[in-house]
Amino acid sequence: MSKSKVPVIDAIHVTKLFPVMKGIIEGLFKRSEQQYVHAVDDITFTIQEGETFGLVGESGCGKSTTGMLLLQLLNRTSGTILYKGIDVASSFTWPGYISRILNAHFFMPIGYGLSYIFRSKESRELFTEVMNEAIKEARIYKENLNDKEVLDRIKNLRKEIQVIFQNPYDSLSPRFNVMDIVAEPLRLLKVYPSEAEVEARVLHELDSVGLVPPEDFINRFPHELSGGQRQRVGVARAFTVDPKFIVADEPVSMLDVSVRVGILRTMNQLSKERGTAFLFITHDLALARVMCDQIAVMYLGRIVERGPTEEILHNPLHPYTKALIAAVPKPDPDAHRTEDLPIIGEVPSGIDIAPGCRFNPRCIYAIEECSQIDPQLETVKKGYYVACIRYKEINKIKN
Amino acid sequence: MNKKLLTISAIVVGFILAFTPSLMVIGQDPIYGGTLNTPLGADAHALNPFTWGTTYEWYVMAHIYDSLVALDTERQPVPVLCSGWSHNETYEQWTFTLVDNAFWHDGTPVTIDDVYFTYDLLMNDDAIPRRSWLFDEITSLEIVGTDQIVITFGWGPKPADVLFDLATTWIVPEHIWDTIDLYTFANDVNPIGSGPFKFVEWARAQYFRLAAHTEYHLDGPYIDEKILPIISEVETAYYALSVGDIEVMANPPPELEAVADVDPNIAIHESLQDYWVYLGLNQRRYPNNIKEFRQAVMYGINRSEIVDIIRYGRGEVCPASCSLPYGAYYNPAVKQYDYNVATANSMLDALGFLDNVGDDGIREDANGTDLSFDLIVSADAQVSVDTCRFIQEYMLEIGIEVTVVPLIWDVLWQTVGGTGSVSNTYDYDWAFLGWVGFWSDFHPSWARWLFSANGWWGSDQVNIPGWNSTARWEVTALADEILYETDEAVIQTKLDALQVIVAEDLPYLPINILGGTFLYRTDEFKGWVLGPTTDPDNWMTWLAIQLIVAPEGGPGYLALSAIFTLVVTVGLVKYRRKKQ
Amino acid sequence: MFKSILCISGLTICGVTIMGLKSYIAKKLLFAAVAYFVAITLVFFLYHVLPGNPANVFALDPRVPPDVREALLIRWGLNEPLWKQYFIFLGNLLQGDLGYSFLHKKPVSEVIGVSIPWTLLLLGTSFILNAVIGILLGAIVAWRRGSKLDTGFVLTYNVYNALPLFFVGMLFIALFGFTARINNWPIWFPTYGAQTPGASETGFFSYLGDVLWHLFLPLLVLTISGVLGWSWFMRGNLISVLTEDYIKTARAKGLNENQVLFKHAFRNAILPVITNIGMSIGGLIGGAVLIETVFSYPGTGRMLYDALMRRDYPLVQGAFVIIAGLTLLGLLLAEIVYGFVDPRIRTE
Amino acid sequence: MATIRRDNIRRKISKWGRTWKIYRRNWMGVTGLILLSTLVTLAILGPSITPYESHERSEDIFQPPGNGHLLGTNRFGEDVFTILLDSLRISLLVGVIAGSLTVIIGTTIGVTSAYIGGWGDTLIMRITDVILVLPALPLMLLLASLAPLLADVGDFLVPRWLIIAIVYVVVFWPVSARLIRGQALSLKQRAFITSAKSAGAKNGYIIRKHLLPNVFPLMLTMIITSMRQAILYEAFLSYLGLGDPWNWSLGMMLSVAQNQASLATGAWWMYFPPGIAIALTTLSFAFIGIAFDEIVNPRLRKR
Repeated sequence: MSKSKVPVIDAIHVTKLFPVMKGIIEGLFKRSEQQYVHAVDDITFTIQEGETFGLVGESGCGKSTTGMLLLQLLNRTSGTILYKGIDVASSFTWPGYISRILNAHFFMPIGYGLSYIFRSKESRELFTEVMNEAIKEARIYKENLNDKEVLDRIKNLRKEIQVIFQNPYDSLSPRFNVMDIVAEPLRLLKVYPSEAEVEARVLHELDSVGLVPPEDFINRFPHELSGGQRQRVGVARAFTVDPKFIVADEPVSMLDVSVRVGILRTMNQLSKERGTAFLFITHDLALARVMCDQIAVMYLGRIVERGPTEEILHNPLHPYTKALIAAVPKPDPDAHRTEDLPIIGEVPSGIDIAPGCRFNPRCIYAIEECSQIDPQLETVKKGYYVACIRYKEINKIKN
Repeated sequence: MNKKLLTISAIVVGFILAFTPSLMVIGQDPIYGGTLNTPLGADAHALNPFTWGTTYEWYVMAHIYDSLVALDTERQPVPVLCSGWSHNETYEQWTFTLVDNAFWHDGTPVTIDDVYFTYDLLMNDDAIPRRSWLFDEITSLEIVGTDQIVITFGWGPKPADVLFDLATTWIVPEHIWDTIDLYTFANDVNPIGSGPFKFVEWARAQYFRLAAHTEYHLDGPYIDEKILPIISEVETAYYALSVGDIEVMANPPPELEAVADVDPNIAIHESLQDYWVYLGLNQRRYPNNIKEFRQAVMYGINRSEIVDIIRYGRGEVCPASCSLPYGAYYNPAVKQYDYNVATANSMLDALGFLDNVGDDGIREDANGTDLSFDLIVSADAQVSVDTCRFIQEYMLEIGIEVTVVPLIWDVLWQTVGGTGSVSNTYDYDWAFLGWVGFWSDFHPSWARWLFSANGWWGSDQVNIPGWNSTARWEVTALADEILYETDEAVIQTKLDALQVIVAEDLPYLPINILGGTFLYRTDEFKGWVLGPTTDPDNWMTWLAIQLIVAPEGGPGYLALSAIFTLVVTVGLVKYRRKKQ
Repeated sequence: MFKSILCISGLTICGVTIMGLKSYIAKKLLFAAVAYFVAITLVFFLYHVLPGNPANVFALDPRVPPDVREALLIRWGLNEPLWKQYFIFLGNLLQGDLGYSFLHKKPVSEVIGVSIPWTLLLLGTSFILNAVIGILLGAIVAWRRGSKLDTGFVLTYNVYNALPLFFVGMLFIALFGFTARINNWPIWFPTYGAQTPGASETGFFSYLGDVLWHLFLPLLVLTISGVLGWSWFMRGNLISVLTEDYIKTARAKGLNENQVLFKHAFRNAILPVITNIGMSIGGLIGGAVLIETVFSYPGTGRMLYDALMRRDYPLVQGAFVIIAGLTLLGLLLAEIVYGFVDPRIRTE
Repeated sequence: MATIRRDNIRRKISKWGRTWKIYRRNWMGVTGLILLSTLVTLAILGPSITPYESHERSEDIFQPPGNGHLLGTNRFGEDVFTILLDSLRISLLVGVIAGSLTVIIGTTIGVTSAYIGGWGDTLIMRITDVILVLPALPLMLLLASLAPLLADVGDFLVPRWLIIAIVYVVVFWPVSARLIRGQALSLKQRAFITSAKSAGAKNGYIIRKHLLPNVFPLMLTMIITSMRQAILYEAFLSYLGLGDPWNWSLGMMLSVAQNQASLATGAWWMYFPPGIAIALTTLSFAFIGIAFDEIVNPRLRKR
């Protein structure tokens, strides 16, 4: 695992809210504020080149959403995602430009006209200022829109970020054969000018994920493959375009234990060979330990603890991480669980989030303050962060 | 303008004849009592004598209402609600005397005031749809004494016109109608008339029940009850007839006649109608305005085959003079157009319509345009569409291409100018239209209605657009003269002359006269016995019905279902025992 | 219990809320109201915008002279601009006034009032028989899947439904109405009308018997197709339910076949059948139009057809408004019942 | 790479071959296919297999079968068998046009609706809801009663049977739109679509390459059902007097036979041939539909 310090992904205060849909009747008769699901709430992390970054947490904590955000398949609500230092998430689009133009040249003047009639001179001057700002913004936007580099970056983004899905039965189109599936990104992104090169690459890729001989596989359809073979096809597909970064969303959780190792080994090997960074999403701490250099533990859309894998798993500081680790069954029959799980109840809804620390309703260490102060990530040491106001007390850490 | 109404009523009445059972039996004494069942093809909507719309309504109401006069076997007027009439020499003043023993169905006597009320209503309200043109010509109406009414016209219409129209005008009771809005009055709960049958029940879309009016001033009906079940399917009606549910069935499909012929209990009665169907050529367009062209087309149509095949031999070919051959004023010496392809072809050749361009078998006219016409026809009547299909084939044989365009009646009527006020009127080549009659069999005024430029049907406005030859003005003159002529011999001479001209010039291309058929059960229903105002081809004939009383006994379904249940129960019990 | 919960699963996130029963019903009512509104608007404009509009047709009526036409157009309000007529129509509808039939010289509601009991009798009886027999038959054939009974059923279903309904009706008339009577079979049935003339005066039970006797044939034709349709649907459902894992579980638990069928499979298979009620009512009404015409039965379907043929537009409108209302009502009831039975349906 | 190409084709054929193998095992499917192909062949060959023209009249009027006329003659002396073939052609045309058009339009709308989502989807689905809850036959009656008015547009005459087909499409497209939308929605959630998106696929590509091929089997079953229904509805409308008065169709034949009381007159050759032809056509469609259903929905297969 290369330890070069070039960040591939910088996620800074990324938030994703989903508006809660209301029924027509509720919307008509019940006056209430729009509620949101806090799927991802203000998370920050960095993934270095060639590094495998693990995202760990119970289902429903926002891991997969984070993955989708990084893949640009969902638009974030706020925050910044930098890919190699460039913000491609706020990609400049024509609709965005048009709405800005409309704002600057249509709605603002109307407001200005209205202010002329109803408001004072001062407000008019203020309005002129705001309007000028809007026009300036639109102009900048337009310049960026024509910026070749940004456009190219967005265009090439697809080539550099790929995904491996959880369910190999679902992620391969049932009407494509293996050749078509693996070649699809190549063809879509027009990586190679000729079809022969595409096919050669596909064969090579299949070979490198362990589907040998590849000629036997290219004409098969997904339903003719075993689960493990399918996931290998998925891996091959993700690696065909030589991405710099791959989101692996629970890639082996649906597979038999016996085939997991092989696939993980393949992934590891390929990422080492090609220097690909991974966002490895999993709920399985053991897997995270094997695969990841860094991990972040998520709870209800927040990162509660982040740091090097070994340190976190050996000596978790956050009560939630402790609970997660305690829940992992030990293969040793004599190792009896001496205490109950240090956690209360089930994962609550992401809509009505408790004030203060999100974990406090379930935390056995919770005190009064926990329901008042929303803890931010604190640096424990370099590269190790935790979000708990009592972590020192709990873990008996002295300053 | 309102003369149209009369003509249309006449058409409708003519149409109704098709639905009227008219049978005669000889040498049998009437038996009183019993129930007669005869089906209606569709339900009536409202029983309003002033606004009725369908023949079914007309048929039902004709049982219930009476008019002052009626027409008898010879189509001569006979008194019904009046005991007699007289007129002055100029026909301007008419006096009718009411009978003294007529009663409304609710028991009140019919008075001269009722007659006055009805006629006054029709005189003063132009908007009544069912209203004869005659009432436009009345200048005054006056009651004399207790039982006489004097009608004064501005000029002297002929007796046939006056009496025919009064025969189609029902008298309504003043005590019911004086307070209601006659446009919105459905009159269907308990219509009160003075006719031979009383209204008993109307189960909507199911049946009518009518009972004999025992107080009827003339000889009442022989039967006690008449039921008109509403059966929309011909097949069902025939089944009902063959099992004896109904006794009479009007106008079955021709194929049924052959079947009925085999059934010993069913007899067939046939009659001719007094109207015909024709092909109209829009003479505003070339070459329809050429007389020889019309004649050639006429020669090219095998009309007897149309009668034989499409009409299944019912009715007959209509003479080119458009006069009914069994009528009093028919001139047999007119030109007839027997089917002759050779003649038709040679006439067309002579006109210069040759197939010069291409070898498509279609002739071209002088301008080099194909002789190709659209033939519009009502899509509602399969028979008409079939006829047009035949015409299409005949025309192809003489090198004329015809495209049949079935249209719904409203559009067809609009196109041929029936409404007179729509912009695209006369935008057609040929039209196939039905049922034109106007009593050409018994009264000379038919000629004026059909052919005079002043008559309605014959006017440019409606039906023979563009007929503009000298023949037209000769015919108009003749027809108008006949109207004021009193000498029968002169009338006959002029009509003969008119018919010759018409047959030569062919303003219409008459195709065939329709026939009517009735199937009736001989075991239960013996036909009609003529009453004082009836005749076999007259719609007044249900007055006198002789009926062998239908066998007693209901459907017996209760007993049958009991037996059925018994059988099933026994079977089940046995089956169970066997199983055990 | 119906507290909002959130479900975030896999890659996709969907807000799933289970509504309260009240708001579920309210929602369905609202939808039915909107659908109804659109339906009546549709039928109104269909006839007023297209060339066959009543004013035109009325104007074209050969029996009405032009000077009279004007007066009558004013009388029926047909001279008003279209939007005004539309609002008059809507306003009247709200007051239960369906308009005025030109032909019957009566309020449309009165005209329909006469025919609708017959239609309800035919449809209602048929509907109940369809549901009960259909579901049971479907369950039986699904249970005996692949047996001769099943094959026979599949064949019967397909053959019967391959024949046009009116054709079957005509065959039945020929067989049970005519042939049976001619040959003096013990049982025959009337082939037209809904009652024997004068039967209403013969006492209640005798009258009832007469009405049912007349009802039998149309009901039979309509019901056979309905029963087959319902059981076909039920069979399909039950078969797919029977292959579910929980049925295997139930069997594995040692439940006997009857318990598996009725406690587990049947209840789950019947739910989609209930939602299908709405659709089946639409089909049933369509069938009723045909059947009522074939059997000269005095129902609303035949009346609608008559009115169409005679171009009595207010009546067409009225009949359609009523028929669409009936269908919607059926659908609404089905959905409410379904909402009671299966809370899952209430998810947004 | 030429080897791969050839191999590809072989595999594709074998996929169809496998489908055919499953299909062949179903006796209903085979019967249906044989029946339908016979009927279609008859309809297409039509004029060339009978010695008569469709409107050719002969001297033999109203003859029972035999004597040179396979199915007898009608009252015009026209050969009923010839008319039957003509009718079969129009009926099949109505079925094919209405059936496939319904599903094609429904699919287009359904897929679009599922794909655009949001307000557009809601609007389209509300429209389908409204049309779906209206009783189909009365609605068709209403629309078909306007057909004669629509048929006479300008100089161009739209054949009435085509209008009936269009009326069928207007009334029944929501059925397929709903089903297809449901299918498309569930497909949209599938990971392979997301996967394609992350590989940079545009909407058009996803619809073309991923959605449509996957809804195709459903479309096929629906087209078959729809064709079967359209033929029946044409017969219904003809029976109620709203058919094409100018072209023979099976429904029209029945309607004419019935107006002439053919059953009562014992003219069974007027009545049964169209009745049986309708039955056979719809039955063959139904059988093929069942067989397809088993292929698409393997759970229905007998084990």
